[in-house]
Amino acid sequence: MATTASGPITAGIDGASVTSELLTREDRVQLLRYMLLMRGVEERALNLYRQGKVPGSFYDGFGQEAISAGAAFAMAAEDRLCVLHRDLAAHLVRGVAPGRVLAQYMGRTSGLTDGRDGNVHFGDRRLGCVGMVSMLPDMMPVANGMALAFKLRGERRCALTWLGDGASSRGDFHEAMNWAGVSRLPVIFVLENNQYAYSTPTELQFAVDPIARAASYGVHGETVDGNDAEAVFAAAFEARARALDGGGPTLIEAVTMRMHGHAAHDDMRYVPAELVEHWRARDPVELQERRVIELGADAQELRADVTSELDAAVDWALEQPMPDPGSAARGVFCEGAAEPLGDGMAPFSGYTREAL
Amino acid sequence: MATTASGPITAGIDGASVTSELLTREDRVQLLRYMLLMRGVEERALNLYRQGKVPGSFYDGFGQEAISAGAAFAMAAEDRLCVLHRDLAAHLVRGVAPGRVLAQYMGRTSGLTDGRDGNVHFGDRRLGCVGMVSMLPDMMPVANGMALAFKLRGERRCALTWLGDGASSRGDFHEAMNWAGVSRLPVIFVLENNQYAYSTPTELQFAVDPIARAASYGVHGETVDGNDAEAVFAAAFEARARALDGGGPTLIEAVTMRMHGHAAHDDMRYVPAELVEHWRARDPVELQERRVIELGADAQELRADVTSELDAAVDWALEQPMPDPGSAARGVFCEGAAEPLGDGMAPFSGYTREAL
Amino acid sequence: MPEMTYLQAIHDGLREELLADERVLVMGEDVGRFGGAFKVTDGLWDEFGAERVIDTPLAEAAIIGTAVGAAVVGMRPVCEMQFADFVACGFDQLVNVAGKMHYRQGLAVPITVRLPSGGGFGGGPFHSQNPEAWFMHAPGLKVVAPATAADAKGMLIGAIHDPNPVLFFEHKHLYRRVKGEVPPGREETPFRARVAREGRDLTVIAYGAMVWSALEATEDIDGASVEVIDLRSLVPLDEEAILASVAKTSKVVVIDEANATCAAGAQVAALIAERAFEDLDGPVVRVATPDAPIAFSPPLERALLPQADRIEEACRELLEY
Amino acid sequence: MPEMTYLQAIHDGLREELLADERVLVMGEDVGRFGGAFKVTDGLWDEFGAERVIDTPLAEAAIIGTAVGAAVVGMRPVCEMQFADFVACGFDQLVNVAGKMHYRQGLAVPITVRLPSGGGFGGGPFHSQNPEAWFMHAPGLKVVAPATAADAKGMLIGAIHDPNPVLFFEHKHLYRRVKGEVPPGREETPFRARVAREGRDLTVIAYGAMVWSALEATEDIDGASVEVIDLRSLVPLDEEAILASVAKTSKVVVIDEANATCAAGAQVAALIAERAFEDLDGPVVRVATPDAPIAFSPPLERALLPQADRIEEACRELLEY
Ligand SMILES: Cc1ncc(C[n+]2csc(CCOP(=O)(O)OP(=O)(O)O)c2C)c(N)n1
Ligand SMILES: Cc1ncc(C[n+]2csc(CCOP(=O)(O)OP(=O)(O)O)c2C)c(N)n1
Ligand SMILES: [Mg+2]
Ligand SMILES: [Mg+2]
Repeated sequence: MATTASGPITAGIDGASVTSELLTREDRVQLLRYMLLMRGVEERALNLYRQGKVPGSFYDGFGQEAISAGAAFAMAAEDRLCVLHRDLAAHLVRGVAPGRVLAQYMGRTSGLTDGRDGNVHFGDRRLGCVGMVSMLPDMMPVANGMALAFKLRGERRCALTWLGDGASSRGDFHEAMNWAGVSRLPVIFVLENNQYAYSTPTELQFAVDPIARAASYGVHGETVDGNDAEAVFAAAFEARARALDGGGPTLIEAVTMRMHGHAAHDDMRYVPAELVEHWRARDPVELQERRVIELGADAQELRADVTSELDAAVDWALEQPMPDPGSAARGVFCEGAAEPLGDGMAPFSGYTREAL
Repeated sequence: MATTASGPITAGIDGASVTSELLTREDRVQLLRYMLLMRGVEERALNLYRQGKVPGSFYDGFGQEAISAGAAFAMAAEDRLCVLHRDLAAHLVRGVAPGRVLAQYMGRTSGLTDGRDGNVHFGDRRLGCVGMVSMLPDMMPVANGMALAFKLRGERRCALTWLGDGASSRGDFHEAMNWAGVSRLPVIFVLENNQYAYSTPTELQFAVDPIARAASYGVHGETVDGNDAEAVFAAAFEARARALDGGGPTLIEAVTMRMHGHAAHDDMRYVPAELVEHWRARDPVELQERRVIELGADAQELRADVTSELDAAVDWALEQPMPDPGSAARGVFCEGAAEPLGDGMAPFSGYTREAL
Repeated sequence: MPEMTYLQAIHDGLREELLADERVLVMGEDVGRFGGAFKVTDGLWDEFGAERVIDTPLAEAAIIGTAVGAAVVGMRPVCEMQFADFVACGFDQLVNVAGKMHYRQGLAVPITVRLPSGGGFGGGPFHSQNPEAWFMHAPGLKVVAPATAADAKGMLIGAIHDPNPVLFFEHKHLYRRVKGEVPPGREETPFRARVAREGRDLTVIAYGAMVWSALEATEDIDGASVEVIDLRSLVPLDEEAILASVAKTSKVVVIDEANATCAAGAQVAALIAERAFEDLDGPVVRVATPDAPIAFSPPLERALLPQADRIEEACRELLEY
Repeated sequence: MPEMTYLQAIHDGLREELLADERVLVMGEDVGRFGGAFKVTDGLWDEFGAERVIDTPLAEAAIIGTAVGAAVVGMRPVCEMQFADFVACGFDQLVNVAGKMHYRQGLAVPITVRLPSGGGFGGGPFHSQNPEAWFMHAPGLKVVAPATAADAKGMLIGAIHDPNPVLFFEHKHLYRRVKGEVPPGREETPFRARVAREGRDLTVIAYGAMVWSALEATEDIDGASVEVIDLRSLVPLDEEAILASVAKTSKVVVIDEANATCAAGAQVAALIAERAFEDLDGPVVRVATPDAPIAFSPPLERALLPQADRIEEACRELLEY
């Protein structure tokens, strides 16, 4: 078992008390809903991939749904996100329709990139999201730049991006962490420590868990249970408050496990079976489901709703045409005026309540 | 005053006791000699620069002589060094003749690069040194690679390189520190914290002094007085022992002050006068000179020797011809067999004694 | 109209934009209080403050990535590489993040990256490079390189106004050597080629510092009428202007200060060989720096970089062809 | 002689070198226990151990820099970029550290960097690139790109034996599609061009996967005799072979899978326009990917990358010229 998996997971804040204070029952159901949607979209997409309808490689975030759902749920409409490859729920929280995601995966029009980019490399700029590039973790400096602009303009907003344990080894991690610390930027980095970078276990990636580095950059650091959406939410919500109040950047380590291979072709034979078993028992969707059932919500109905939403999404996506080959070289440059990112959805009731 | 300058400097080891154990009086005089040589070569070179005989920009290490002299003095013949731009004494310790350095600065043949590169960008491969590239701190991964080879081959040797406070902000610092930690490489990084990167004070460079990062990479870290050659020697010597014994990498922060402008054109108006004054009183050459005088050495004679050596070096260098323009495009590729780095001089008596 | 050096013109362009558009930011190593390694930004920190003229950590990837982030939320960052050579350290953020953003997501990245480039003063292998061609070969990046003071200002303003990432190569050797009248205000110089001198017998194509070398070299070649085209912009490349000149003169010499292989001049020559074949009365001759690092020692550096006499000889030979 | 796929041939070359020369190291992300993203190094970790087939952290600059360091103390590292695209993250170490070392200090850097490159399988903008030209424009780096299984092995061995940094572009789309006889042992394939098919009427110049597209496209163009030159090596570029073929056929089409501007093909075309002008009976025609990222969606990707029909059409037009 990888070091971080066996080590104790200390939530930086008392998850239970914070969430009971902040999250309404409906919020907690919504969190489950986004996670179910993410899992469902990815299941459908995997099927489409196996049917040869999704070109290229197929990546998913199975078992990590709590991290993108929880963190994105803590963001306000005016915040900005750079979404990574195992973070589909963030797109959904921000308001991207599942059908568009599936069209995107299949390289069709009505996806988010008009066929120009593949399954995980997208973002809806109208919803305040920048899609990742493959080079990891290149979005960290980009998130810094958004945060820098907010700070310079005196706006109460923040930027958030995710990164992996493997990505933490690259220079851009360091340059971004360092600058975020120097300029006390309102930025949040969520490090998804899923024990592996492709086949590489964390012990070949770093000698000391990178969360230990946060303080040495002047960045607030904390570790949360990455399979607990509410714990992730709480950490991100607190980090956001810190950012807006001038308290500077936060690195949240969300400890989890990549429960599928790196991509669909990878049988992850290199992962010890006990490790997978250990984490299977901690499935983030089931955890949240148990929670809302305890709160008296009708999880079965929710699942049924999600299923029919997804059925419709698949049908819709399959109807979308492939892009026009004649357009292939178009759009390399912006010809009109530069339009900045727009606001996303912010379903957390705290923001709606405020807005009301 | 910059944070690190006012903060306490804790030598990781008791300099006095270690040095009295390891360094003979002659060693301590030698340390002074290399520092005097470095200062003298750079003074002469600055004159030649002002006379228009040194092309390009002129960088020196005035006030930082203790760091390259002390660290290089701790290295054995079979160790390998990547020498940075304020570390002239390291070249001298390894056996490069002052005249060749001056020829190098003037872009002449008989320098170390046959006119191909400029004043600080050189190394004598026959003496186990790799010259820096300008991109900072690119030599850190290179030092790692040398150390990796030593480790894989089971050789009791180490690699050492220097870097600046500014350079610590770049991605290559992180990638190298991380890998050194993961693979417990026999490598030593000497961070010359001279308070400035060009005009940029450390408070704009990092929120927390980077020595605090060492532990979070699994790298042993310690801070020494960078103006005390013997303290630097002791730290490097101990780091070398650690490296050879399988104890892994070390980051030594040598706290000092850049006492000249970034380069000759820079009047460093941006540096507070008190800061310069504070450090002028701690001149590393004078410190070592007082020491050896206390030990009964004849410092005046030494100075006279150095002066005549330098006079001869200048004369010799000025006699060297400029390179043949017809050769300008030659040597881009190696045409013969690849020859690895050779051994350097290792004047520390500890190595000579061992060898005897 | 005021006379300015090329350097002053760049400074003036930055200042006008900082004055007129609060979205404009200047950022880079030592650009603030110190005013930049070449003093291009001198005084801007005093005038506009540390929040708009930002001294950054020593981190090129972060400088570019941060600029991208600020741009997509509405700013107009102008970042400086202390020397163009250091862009190698921020290469990935430029080609993969900035360059591909609009194509992939319809998201514009209005950043300007200033790159003091070029040799001729003993800068050696790491302070003398002309890396334009790397970025010409990276879709989504505009690449421009002014030769005159007026263009330096007008094209910088054009770059800042452009909704795309623009790499602005300012030639260090022109900073204080070149002077000219520079219009006040914020007028853009379009990213199109300029006829630096009209001629009938031969076309010489160049950009940046080489425009001056080309003019000098062809001032008087036994009375031949030599046209000199200043490309100004490499992406977009003004193909029509190139082809029109070649159609007129039928002979062309292409100059690069950069290393020859796959340089801008290679692209120009390939364009002519494909699209102007019938117009040609002789080979498409190239004068470029051989494929070697730029040596430090003056005689070596002179031997590598195209000098006026080498250009003149190439032109003379082609005229006699 | 055993038949092998292109991929197996690379594997075989690595294995032979690991067996024969204890200085050879293999390093990269997931190359060890997992056997590499494309399984090129499969089994080598079991056979040679984790000290010679090294799983590295995710850090391209460090991978290249570490290889340089190991090389200058006597090792022969072969490092892998998981995809050629990621070399952008190690760009600086390659062009500034590895490429300039020998010129500056007479210190040889015998490293090989394996770069799985190219598109054609829905890899999208970050897993399909052909970035050879960046490195052709960076002095001190050799750049090679085999098209056949035998060359893949022989040129990899040549790269490992070479005292210089060699960028070995292995085309992902050929890995399992191309098969051929591969000689056992450690014979080097020289870095010189190969005549893939002899012909008299037209020369097509290509490298990597495009050699196969060129052969397919010109198999039968109304009986024309089309010569196909497989460049094999881009640095050094076999100028004599190119010029000899053009002298024979007088017409030439240059193919690039890379983006057109400043690509390898631009250099080849410029060379021909300068040195073979008198031999030419028509324009130097180029077929290349337009200057756009490589789109993910199959119809878009197909429209961007040169297909056999586009090549055929270009050849036909030139033959009729
Ligand atoms: C700079 C860079 N190098 C290599 C790759 C190839 N690659 C894609 S994902 C991956 C592993 C990433 O691991 P991690 O950061 O832990 O994220 P995870 O996939 O586990 O979520 C690698 C090596 C990449 N995307 N970027
Ligand atoms: C990657 C990179 N960017 C920019 C520069 C330009 N530059 C040369 S020295 C320097 C300051 C270096 O500061 P530091 O690392 O503290 O070393 P010092 O000069 O103080 O010894 C800068 C910015 C460089 N050499 N490398
Ligand atoms: Mg991971
Ligand atoms: Mg410094």
